[in-house]
Amino acid sequence: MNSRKQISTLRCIVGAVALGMMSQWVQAADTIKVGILHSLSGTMAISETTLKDTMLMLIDEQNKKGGLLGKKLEAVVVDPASNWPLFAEKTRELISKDKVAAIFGCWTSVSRKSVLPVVEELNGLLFYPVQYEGEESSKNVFYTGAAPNQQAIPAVDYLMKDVGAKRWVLAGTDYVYPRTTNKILEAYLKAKGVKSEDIMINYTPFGHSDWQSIVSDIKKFGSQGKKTAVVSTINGDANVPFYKELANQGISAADIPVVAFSVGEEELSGIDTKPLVGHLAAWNYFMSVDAKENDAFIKQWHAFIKDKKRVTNDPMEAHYIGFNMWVKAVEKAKSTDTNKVVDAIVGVKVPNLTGGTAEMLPNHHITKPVLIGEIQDDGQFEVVSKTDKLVPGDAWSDFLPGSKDIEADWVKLKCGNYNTKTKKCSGQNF
Amino acid sequence: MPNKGLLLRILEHDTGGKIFLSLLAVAAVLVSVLNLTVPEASALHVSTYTVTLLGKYLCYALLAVALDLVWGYCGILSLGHAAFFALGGYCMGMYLMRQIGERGVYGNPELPDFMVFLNWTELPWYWFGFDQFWFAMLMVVLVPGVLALVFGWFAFRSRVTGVYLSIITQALTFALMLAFFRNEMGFGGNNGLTDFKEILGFNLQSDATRVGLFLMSALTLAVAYFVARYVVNSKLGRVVVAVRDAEDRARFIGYKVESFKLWIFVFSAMLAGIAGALYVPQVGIINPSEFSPLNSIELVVWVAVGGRGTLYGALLGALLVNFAKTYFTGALPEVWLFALGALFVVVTLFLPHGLVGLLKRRRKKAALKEAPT
Amino acid sequence: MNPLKLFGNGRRRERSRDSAGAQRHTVTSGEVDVSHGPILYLENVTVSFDGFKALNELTLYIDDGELRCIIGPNGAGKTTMMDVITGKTRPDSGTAFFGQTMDLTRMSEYEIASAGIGRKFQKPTVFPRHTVFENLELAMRADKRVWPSLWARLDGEQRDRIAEVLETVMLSDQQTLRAAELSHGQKQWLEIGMLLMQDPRVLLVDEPIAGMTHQETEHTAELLISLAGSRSVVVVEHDMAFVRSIARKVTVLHEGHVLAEGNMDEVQNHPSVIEVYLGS
Amino acid sequence: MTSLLRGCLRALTMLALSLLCVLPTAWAEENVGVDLMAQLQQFKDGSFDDKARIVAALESSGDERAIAILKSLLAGVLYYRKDDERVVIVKESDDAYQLTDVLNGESLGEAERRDVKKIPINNALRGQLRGALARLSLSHKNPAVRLEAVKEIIKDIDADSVPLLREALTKETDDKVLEAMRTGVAMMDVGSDDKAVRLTAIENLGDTLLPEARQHLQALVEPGGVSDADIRFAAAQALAQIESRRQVYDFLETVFFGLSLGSVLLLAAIGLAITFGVMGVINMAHGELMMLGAYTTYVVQLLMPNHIEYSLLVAVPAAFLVAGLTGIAIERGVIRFLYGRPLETLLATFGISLLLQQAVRSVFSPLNRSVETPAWMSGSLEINSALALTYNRLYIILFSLLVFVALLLILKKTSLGLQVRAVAQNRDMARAMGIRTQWVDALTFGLGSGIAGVAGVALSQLTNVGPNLGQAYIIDSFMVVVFGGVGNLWGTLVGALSLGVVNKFLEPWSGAVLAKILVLIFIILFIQKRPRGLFPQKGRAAEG
Repeated sequence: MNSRKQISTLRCIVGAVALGMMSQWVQAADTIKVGILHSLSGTMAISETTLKDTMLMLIDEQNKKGGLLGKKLEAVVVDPASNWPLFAEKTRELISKDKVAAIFGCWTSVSRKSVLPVVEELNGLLFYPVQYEGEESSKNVFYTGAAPNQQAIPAVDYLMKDVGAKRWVLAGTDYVYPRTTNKILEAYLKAKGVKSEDIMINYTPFGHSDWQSIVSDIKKFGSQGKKTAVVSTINGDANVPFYKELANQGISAADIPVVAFSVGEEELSGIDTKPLVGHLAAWNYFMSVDAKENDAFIKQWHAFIKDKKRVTNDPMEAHYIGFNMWVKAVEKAKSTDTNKVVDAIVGVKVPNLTGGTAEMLPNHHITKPVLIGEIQDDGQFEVVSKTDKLVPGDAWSDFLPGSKDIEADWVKLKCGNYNTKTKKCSGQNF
Repeated sequence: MPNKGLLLRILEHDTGGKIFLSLLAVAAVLVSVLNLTVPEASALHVSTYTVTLLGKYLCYALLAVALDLVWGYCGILSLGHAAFFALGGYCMGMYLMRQIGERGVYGNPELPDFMVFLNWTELPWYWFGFDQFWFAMLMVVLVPGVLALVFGWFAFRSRVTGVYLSIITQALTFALMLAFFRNEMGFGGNNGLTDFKEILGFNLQSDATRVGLFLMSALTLAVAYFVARYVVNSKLGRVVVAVRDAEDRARFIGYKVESFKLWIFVFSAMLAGIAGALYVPQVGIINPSEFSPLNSIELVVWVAVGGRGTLYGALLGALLVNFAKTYFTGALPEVWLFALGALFVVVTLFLPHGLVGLLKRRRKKAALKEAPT
Repeated sequence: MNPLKLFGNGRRRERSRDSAGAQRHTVTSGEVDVSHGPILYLENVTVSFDGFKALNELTLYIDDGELRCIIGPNGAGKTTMMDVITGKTRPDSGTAFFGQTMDLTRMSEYEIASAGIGRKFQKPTVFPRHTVFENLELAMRADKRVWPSLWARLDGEQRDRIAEVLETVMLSDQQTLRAAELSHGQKQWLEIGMLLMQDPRVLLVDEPIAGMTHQETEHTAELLISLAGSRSVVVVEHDMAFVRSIARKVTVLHEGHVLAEGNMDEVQNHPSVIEVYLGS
Repeated sequence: MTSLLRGCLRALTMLALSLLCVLPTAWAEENVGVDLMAQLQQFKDGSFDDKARIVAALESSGDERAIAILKSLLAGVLYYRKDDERVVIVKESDDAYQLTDVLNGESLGEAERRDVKKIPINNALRGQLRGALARLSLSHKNPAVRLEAVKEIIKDIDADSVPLLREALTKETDDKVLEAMRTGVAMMDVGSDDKAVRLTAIENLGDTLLPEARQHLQALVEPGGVSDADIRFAAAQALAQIESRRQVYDFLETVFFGLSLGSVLLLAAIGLAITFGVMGVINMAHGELMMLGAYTTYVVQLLMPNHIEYSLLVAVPAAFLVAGLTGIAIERGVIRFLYGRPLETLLATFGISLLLQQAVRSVFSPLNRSVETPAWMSGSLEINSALALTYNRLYIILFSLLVFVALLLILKKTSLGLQVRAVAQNRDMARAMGIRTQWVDALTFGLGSGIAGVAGVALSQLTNVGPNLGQAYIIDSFMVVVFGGVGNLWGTLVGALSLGVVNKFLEPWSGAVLAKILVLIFIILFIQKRPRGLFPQKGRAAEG
């Protein structure tokens, strides 16, 4: 961090041409650099700042344990400022200038998409900690968040079996993650014999704040006798007004339960949760989970952030897992060289925070348990269902016509999207 | 291509321009040489990162020049110029998308990936032709140009001026942003267009291509500067300034003010489009947030900081502010918005003519001694 | 301060009504038909700003080549009359013709201007950031469409013309000064100079001598008189001495219509005029 | 002030509802205590089905403590201590938990968060609990409570709860409750074998708008419903009757939605109508002033955590002051140097908006802040079961109109208003007449900003309280002012409301996004046609 400041100051003075020298000077320092690529300003700062702190904490811990390969880890924090081109730019900077061994970062799909070509071009490592729409598998990216089959599908199963939902509202913000997830769910529901008139799909813009009509539509849709459930892929800011409207129009969780994929402890900390009690969320981690790793992690977090009230959430766990996997892989490969790490990391097992273990799969996704939690009035979740075994992340959904023939396997096939029909491996940037 | 004599004549009385263009030329050559020939190990090597970064700055500089034409010279404060920039960018993006061909993740030769997983079966009509470079380039200037033409024709004809105009230009770009966010639009929604492979057969990931793009930006900027300078020096330019200073007077001596405004507005929009087209292949993504009103206003501040109504002031401003931004977002992220905000206030309060304002005053004095054109 | 001033969006009600008409109407200058004598016809022109009648059934003819002075107390409608002639304001009723053929109420400002009606404002308005030379150049009669002005270059003849006018308005030494740096009087001159550059058939001159020294005033008087004959000159002025010094025919406006018309003496002895001007 | 009244009323019903649990409904028997203890022990580790059984048992046990237990279970304050597995009721005090024994109510002192484990319940269980409590409160003395109870029962009505209803029907006096009860009974009766009973039942169902009623009728007409033609016919008619009435209410609902959206726009824009319309100052920081108002609400709630009910009443003046003073500071500090240069003002104030945003981020963190909704503002006013107006929207509509009228009065009646208008029309003349124009400018701007702050209070009840709150509204509010006509408050009112309604009527067929875009485009075109908005300022002064 500090040396980086000097760099920047110097750069500011010396100007572009001198930058070459700087990078030389940086390499001299005998540390392993870890890039942290999370927006600290702009709209995404809300979610991403926490992840930056998490990473700093993890790196801190690792150094206390004596660092890695006998070297200290050094965090390099940059601010892509919620600006997608800037994500790509900063990635280039991190890899080519600061020579980081790995990057932990990104939240939104678009930021990942923007970073992807750069990471592949410069052969870097990116650990992506957020649940996402799948349909991707890159040699250089490790997806430690949930793929649709590790969140959406189990949640729907739960609603079908335990809640007995017969009609479905798929409500989402209009961008890639909800679109894809809803497509998968629609296909899945129809496969389960749900008629299309029993499925209502609705998309709203980012930060949509006036939910009156939509909620009343949902209400009408739900008052047709059959048990109705809402599957919400509504993004961040739009959730608060959505839930407020639900509550005000008298839709309680008992009548029409809402299961959300983007609402976690952190989001709830910004909401008055009393009216939300009983609504659901599907994650791979909840702060309320009873596990000694979790208790330890929470204690550690509170100590680090110096605020007992701060919550932990799923992406934080993802970083926790991702970071430990990377450390293990580096130790295994005895090097931070990208190719060695990529080969070493597949198959690595580390404990997750819910008392199980996570394994890195050949498709660069990991195994996760799926938990369904009900919102409690204290802003926490009460786990009401947990998959009995770990679910392996599936990069390419079997429910989408486009991708059901595509496979990702970086061990045997050495390919992220291998078409089993045409026997071709397309879309690789190297 | 104007001949050398003409170039010099254009730059007559434009010291700032001369300085800038020479600097630009030197930098362009130096940077590309240092990047391509000097080995990476060497201290003098300029990393591709820097090249791309500078390339981006140049695009911004071009955009700033475009805005300076309408704001600095014609007094039309457009808060929607990022829209023209983004449209140009999208045209280029669409070309690059089509170049991916079957190297997309789904290996579909026709459709871009995002269309495949939205289960689109065929290419929407407005995507046709974009696999041809010339067509795409034509659109890069036409699309923004036509939008500007239609919008401006309405606005200037009904004499919407001043703040009203600013506000509806802002509404325009805002509406466009919302529209492009919609996945039904067929422009990739929030994810926009990305994962480009090659342009005119050159691999976008090779250093050579990046340097090439950088040089292209530099060249375009230079040419655009000359053209813009020619325009403002021409009688048309003087009329435009006259319109800015005393619109009624201009009318009463027989100028159809609307047409002049419209001309300069469209011209500027086209420049902005070109800037966008150069920007996209270098940053590797175009998405709706480029339309966001914030961008347009930030752009305005570049020009304000540099000093409007001088062209090279806009250049200066764009480069300085963006350099500062890169620095701050790297070094002390929290400070950036404070800095930017303060910049707005300080400049408007204390530097109404921007950084070159002080310089300019001296130039004015000099101008008195020069013979009129 | 009135916001609408700031936004410079005044007078738009009239615009939106006429602009369509303006499109249909193309006029090339120099074809003014003055076969019947008068060059300007204002007939029963009424302009009212919600209720208040600035012009009330005003009827006024200006002959080709005459020098006409128009006087009247404030609010008599002098400026509004000029606005109507130059197309700045559209009359609610009545007709305004330039020669026999050109309907001023259906032409836009720039068309009227290029048709040959020049106007000097009450408050001198020039292009402050242009040099005196450029101001004249811009005003010069020439092809004033967009594209031509992009390629336009000054030829020797035009330069001579400008130099000539610079002489006439005594600004030769200031030609490279920015107009903003001129004195009030000089601005007046510059504006008159710009009028000359347009070389119009009709000059509307609104209070030309405000802020002028005695000599300048005399010079102006000579200039205006010399212009008359080849052109029609309409002068609005408060300064009676000046009016007397140049006036052939004087029209007195009051409350938006013509109160009296005739030579200076007739007008001054006109009972209603005396009544209106009583005390002033 | 109606809001306050209704607030108290609702507060009362809350109170009544909570009294419910202490009403003894049956006599305790000796063995129950033991029995309860045994069952309670199963609570902690039993599956949800076990719990369901236990709840049923508790309900039938008739032990008065049972109700208390059910309540606390529903409220989610029923825990057990990890060490001795004792079932306790937990009261949360800021850091630690206060434990009390569930049976004898003796205090067991404090405990750490992780010493106790909550007894989890799920929605199914919640449903059952509500049902149970409802059945126990059919005879409650407050009709509102009874109505809630009946509705709860009707939700999933079954044979054994009908007798309860019938019995209650005989004693019932309140019409609304009666209707609900009849509907409930009727729902069962449509299934009876006696045709006459069925027909009357169908008739009854036809008169109500309860969705449940509609479903039962639907069930009859659906293929494979009933064979009997008359009944089918009657049911079909009843359905048609319901539908036609529903359509009317749907229309009304949309109008209401539109108005409420409009009222939000109005609140956001009306402050601007002053600074922009009257003073001609383009205040890009307007949105951030609203944001300040919202944060003020948050702070106020922090300061008076135990009086959330009244927090808004305090927040309104507080927000007005905070935002107003900030506004005055901005005016004195920056804007006054820029009068006559609107474009510069625009830039400067935009800078200020960035500063304010970042300042808030640094002070309150970039995370959204949770502003609680007072009880009297949550829930909705049921006109009937087809049309319910949510209270928060209702109040905000009223509130926005209130603000509008207040502003109107200030401008028309007070001396300040007089001076403001004087300055707006002719600043020099005004100064000549001895008006301290500088002072007036400051106050006017302060007034506009203050109103922005007040709008922020309202917004805090609808949407996120976060640093980006302002940006979401700034463009809309400018649109409204320009559309309505600058310098004309009435224009702003009409503009805001009409835009809101139009938007809401577009939404169903165009979708939310397109609706917004269409409205924007419409305004852009409109300004081209009528550059000075709906109600342009007339007069020679305006001719500028």
